Amino acid sequence: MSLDIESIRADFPILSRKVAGGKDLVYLDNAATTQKPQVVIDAMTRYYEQSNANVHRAVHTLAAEATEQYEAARDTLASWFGTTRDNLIFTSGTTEAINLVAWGWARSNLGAGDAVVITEMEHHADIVPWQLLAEEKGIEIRVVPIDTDQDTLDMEIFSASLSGAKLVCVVHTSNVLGVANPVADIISQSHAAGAKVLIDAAQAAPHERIDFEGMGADFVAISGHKMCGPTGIGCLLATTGCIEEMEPFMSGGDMIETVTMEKSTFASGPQKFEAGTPKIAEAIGFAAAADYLSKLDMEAVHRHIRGLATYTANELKSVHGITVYGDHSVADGSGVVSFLHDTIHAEDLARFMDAGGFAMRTGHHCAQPLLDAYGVTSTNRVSFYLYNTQQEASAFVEHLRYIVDKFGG
Amino acid sequence: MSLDIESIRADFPILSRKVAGGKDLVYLDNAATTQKPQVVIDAMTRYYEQSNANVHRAVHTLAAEATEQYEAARDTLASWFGTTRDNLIFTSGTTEAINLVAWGWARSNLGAGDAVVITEMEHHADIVPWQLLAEEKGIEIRVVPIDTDQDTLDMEIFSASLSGAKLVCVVHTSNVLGVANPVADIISQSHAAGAKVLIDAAQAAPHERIDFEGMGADFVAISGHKMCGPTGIGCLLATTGCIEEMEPFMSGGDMIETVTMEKSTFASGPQKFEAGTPKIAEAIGFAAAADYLSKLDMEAVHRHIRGLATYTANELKSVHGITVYGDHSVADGSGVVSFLHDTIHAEDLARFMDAGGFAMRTGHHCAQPLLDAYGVTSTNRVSFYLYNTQQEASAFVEHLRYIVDKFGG
Amino acid sequence: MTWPDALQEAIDTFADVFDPMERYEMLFEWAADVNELPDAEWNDSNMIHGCQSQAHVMCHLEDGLFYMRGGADAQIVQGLMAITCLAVNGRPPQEVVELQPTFVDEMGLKASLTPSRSNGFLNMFKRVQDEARSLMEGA
Amino acid sequence: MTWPDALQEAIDTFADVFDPMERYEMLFEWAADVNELPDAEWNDSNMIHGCQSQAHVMCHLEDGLFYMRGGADAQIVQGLMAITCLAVNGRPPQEVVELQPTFVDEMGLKASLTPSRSNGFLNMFKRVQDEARSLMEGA
Ligand SMILES: Cc1ncc(COP(=O)(O)O)c(C=O)c1O
Ligand SMILES: Cc1ncc(COP(=O)(O)O)c(C=O)c1O
Repeated sequence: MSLDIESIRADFPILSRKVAGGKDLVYLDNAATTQKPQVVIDAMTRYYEQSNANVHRAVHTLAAEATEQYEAARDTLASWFGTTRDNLIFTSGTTEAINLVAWGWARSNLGAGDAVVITEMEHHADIVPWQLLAEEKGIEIRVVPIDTDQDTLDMEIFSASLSGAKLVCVVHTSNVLGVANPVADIISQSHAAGAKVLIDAAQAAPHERIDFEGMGADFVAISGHKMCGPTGIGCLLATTGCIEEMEPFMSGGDMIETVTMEKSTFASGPQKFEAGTPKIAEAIGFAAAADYLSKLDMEAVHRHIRGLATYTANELKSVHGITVYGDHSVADGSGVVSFLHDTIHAEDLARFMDAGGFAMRTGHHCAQPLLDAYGVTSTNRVSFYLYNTQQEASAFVEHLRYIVDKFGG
Repeated sequence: MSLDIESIRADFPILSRKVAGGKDLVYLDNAATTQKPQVVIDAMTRYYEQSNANVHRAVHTLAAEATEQYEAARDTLASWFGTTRDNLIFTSGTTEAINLVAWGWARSNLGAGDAVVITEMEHHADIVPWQLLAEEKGIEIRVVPIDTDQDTLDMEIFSASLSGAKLVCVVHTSNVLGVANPVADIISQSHAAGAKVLIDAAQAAPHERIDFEGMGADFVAISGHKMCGPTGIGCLLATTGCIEEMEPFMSGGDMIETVTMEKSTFASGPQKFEAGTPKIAEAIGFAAAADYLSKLDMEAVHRHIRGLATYTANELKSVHGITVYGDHSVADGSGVVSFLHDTIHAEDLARFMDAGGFAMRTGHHCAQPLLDAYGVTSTNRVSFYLYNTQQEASAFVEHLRYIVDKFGG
Repeated sequence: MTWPDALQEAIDTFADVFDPMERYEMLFEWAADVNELPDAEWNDSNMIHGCQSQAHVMCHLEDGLFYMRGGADAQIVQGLMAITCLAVNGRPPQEVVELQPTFVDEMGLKASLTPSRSNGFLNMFKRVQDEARSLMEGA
Repeated sequence: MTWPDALQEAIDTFADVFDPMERYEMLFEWAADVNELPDAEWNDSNMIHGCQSQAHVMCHLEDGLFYMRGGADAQIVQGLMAITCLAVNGRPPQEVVELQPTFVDEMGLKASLTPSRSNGFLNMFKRVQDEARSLMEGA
């Protein structure tokens, strides 16, 4: 099945926008957040216009409809991610999902001297929570470096760092380099060493189906907004065993069983970690995004995105003064291309590209240690998604050549 | 200025819905969550259709628009709540706001033996976080009881409990009784005793303008969804001094200054507590809700709601077998009326009312200790908002009389 | 799904009634016919958790067939228990385990009014099936 | 707001240009005319924090009037500094403190492209005003 990109584009209202004095918007900042198809926007509007009510606790029609839709969203997403509703905890995104593992699981299951393995390739969301926990609990953090020649994790050091580790936290797919890590190998080695594994799938989930049970990780963190869903929602997938080992993180309504002034007891399962009025419309929108993606051939989507990234990386390499980071010849990975020009400042380049209608990102991409490893403080980054076209990629390269010719002297 | 309720109703699309086989929806579960006016729904749709991008970090047109709208939302809300942008931290709601005070402020500023004063009138969201903190840090919790004859806090015990207290956490307006507590008095007594004050304004903010600086509390917690805003958003208002005393809670992107593998430094101000991709559309929708309310005469709104509640409470008192909780003759307070029939089970009553098109709540309202104080395990609760009419209140009373006549024998 | 005759009859009768209030009244009439579990027999071990109302159920086998009695303080829950009795009593426990709870929806009784974990009816139905399963295994 | 003549002239010229690329090119031409702070004088104390680019500014009073020089590694930031020089140099520090940064928007230069805390231009402008304020108080 091949993709009909034009019909996909028609599903995304924002793509017909003009910017920079009438130019077509070419949105190439998808690793930061993706655009939303009409069906996702409509699902939330419909909820607010027809069924809005607080969930779980009331005996009236709207509350019943809202609860059914909210819990159906959990079912839809759980099945899209290869698991069941009892293993999906709604969070506000990947960041909160990782914090939930740190505060809810690691904090009560790890102690002084226990080691947590992370990598130099992690997003700040998968670094800072561990640093804060390490400070508080005397946990040891071991960092697996990047082999900057291969643009991959140094798997020898990874293996060596596992001895006595209790938790391994690895980004599935880098948001800067686009490389996908050998997740299956990482999980099986970690498990063999007796460590649990947390996979940051923020960049992977938009591109390929996450099969939680097949993958075998203990925790997987995902953001809705990076996969056609709304802002403010994401989830943590966790095994039943791990959920049972977790202590409450946020507390309040909806996560309790009974409350007295002396002592409270807690709900079991995902509910225990979903305090307060839930992100109801957001969960419904997130599920609509999964439904939308489920109608596409995700392997074709992945091939399409990779094709654009590989093309762009190769073209950029031939532009005078441009350095491309990461290896775009490998088959997996995402649609991210990071690069720098040796004389045009990244911020200038981004503004020049914006003036041509091209939205790309500039900065440290919340991955300062990774950039440090490459000896830079920021990169320009384009990232593709399912609605981007070959024509857009070509136009991007062309405008960039023009800029470099003009200002790169 | 009097309110034009019919024109207000026309702003809320859901109010024209039919339920229970064609009956008009009479939505009286507003203390749980309010309905959304079209302008709020549209603000979010417009954001997704025209300006969606991740905020704060990119140099392109959409990112600039998204950031401007998101930060303008902060300005709008800060000014609506009588403070400035540097004192407003976005959270997912009241629950997260209170947890942020517990984990971000109390956890690093209170120690073993320090006392936190709470009340029997609190919502679980303002009880459970303190219990968990107390367990961890050896903090003492002092509980101010309700005087169930007066339906008010026992202010003598309140005053007596202040000695040596470091933090006082009080619900502004009860979600079960509708009573408003003497917040000004509570704050001045607490400050005199050297304690900081957290006010749970989940039920107050929808009804009256919260003037943070005028009120003088140290922390105020608010939910968007209870005041015409979307789900998944709320805020914590906090003084600059308190914000400076707070340690990071959730961590990751957007709240850091620099990250290295050895150590990270943090942003200052609200940003430090807003880790990860923000709830962008939600913030914009929440601000649209404040804009909507700002066009109404909030004092007239409050009078209108109080009028409906007082009428309903009085009528219900005259229905055979009904007990009404709380004192509805006082001028402040919200639009909540809790009651029980002595033979018709609360759940049956709610279903019978639902069959007539009336959405009311049944249960413990996440305030089990309060219900314990009254010796009940659940109540029926109706709660009014600005779009409810006298006609709806009358129809409610009439249908209830019919039910009681039929099944209350 | 095809239902036992007595249940199908109930479904048909209820489905004819358009007004939800009337359906509730009809439910109470049906409920009156079915053997209730009196308060006196309510205890912690036969209590159903996770309901807004107090609800209790006792089950047993007779000649290898399944029978339940139920009691609740909420009348509608009591009525739904009566309907459940129609659905399960006198059937082999294996069939009880395989039954779908959707008959209540077909009757227009909106069991889903208290959805998810506080859904009294679904919690009750699950408990009945659990009992059928363990009676079957015990047999 | 009324602007100093030199600035108003710049605003008018820029506002006439529709294409953003052309505006940037024009910005670089103007920037060439204005005295830059050379790399050699960049240090921690004159660095502006919170920019994506490296940016430095030095300010002083001459006969009671305010003067700044600025340097940045990003050309556009350098250009915006040059425009800011047009806006502030040779004016009483009090006027500098009261100036609104909106002239950049009027020029269609979208200073807001890097909004909030990472907005290099706004951080720079704020720094210039802070310097003007302290020079004024020191005077
Ligand atoms: C008084 C009070 N506090 C706190 C909350 C919790 O608010 P949320 O669920 O929006 O976090 C509520 C609402 O349920 C409430 O009424
Ligand atoms: C690899 C990776 N991890 C974590 C995150 C954080 O996701 P969010 O900001 O949605 O919480 C991101 C996105 O910025 C990411 O790319």
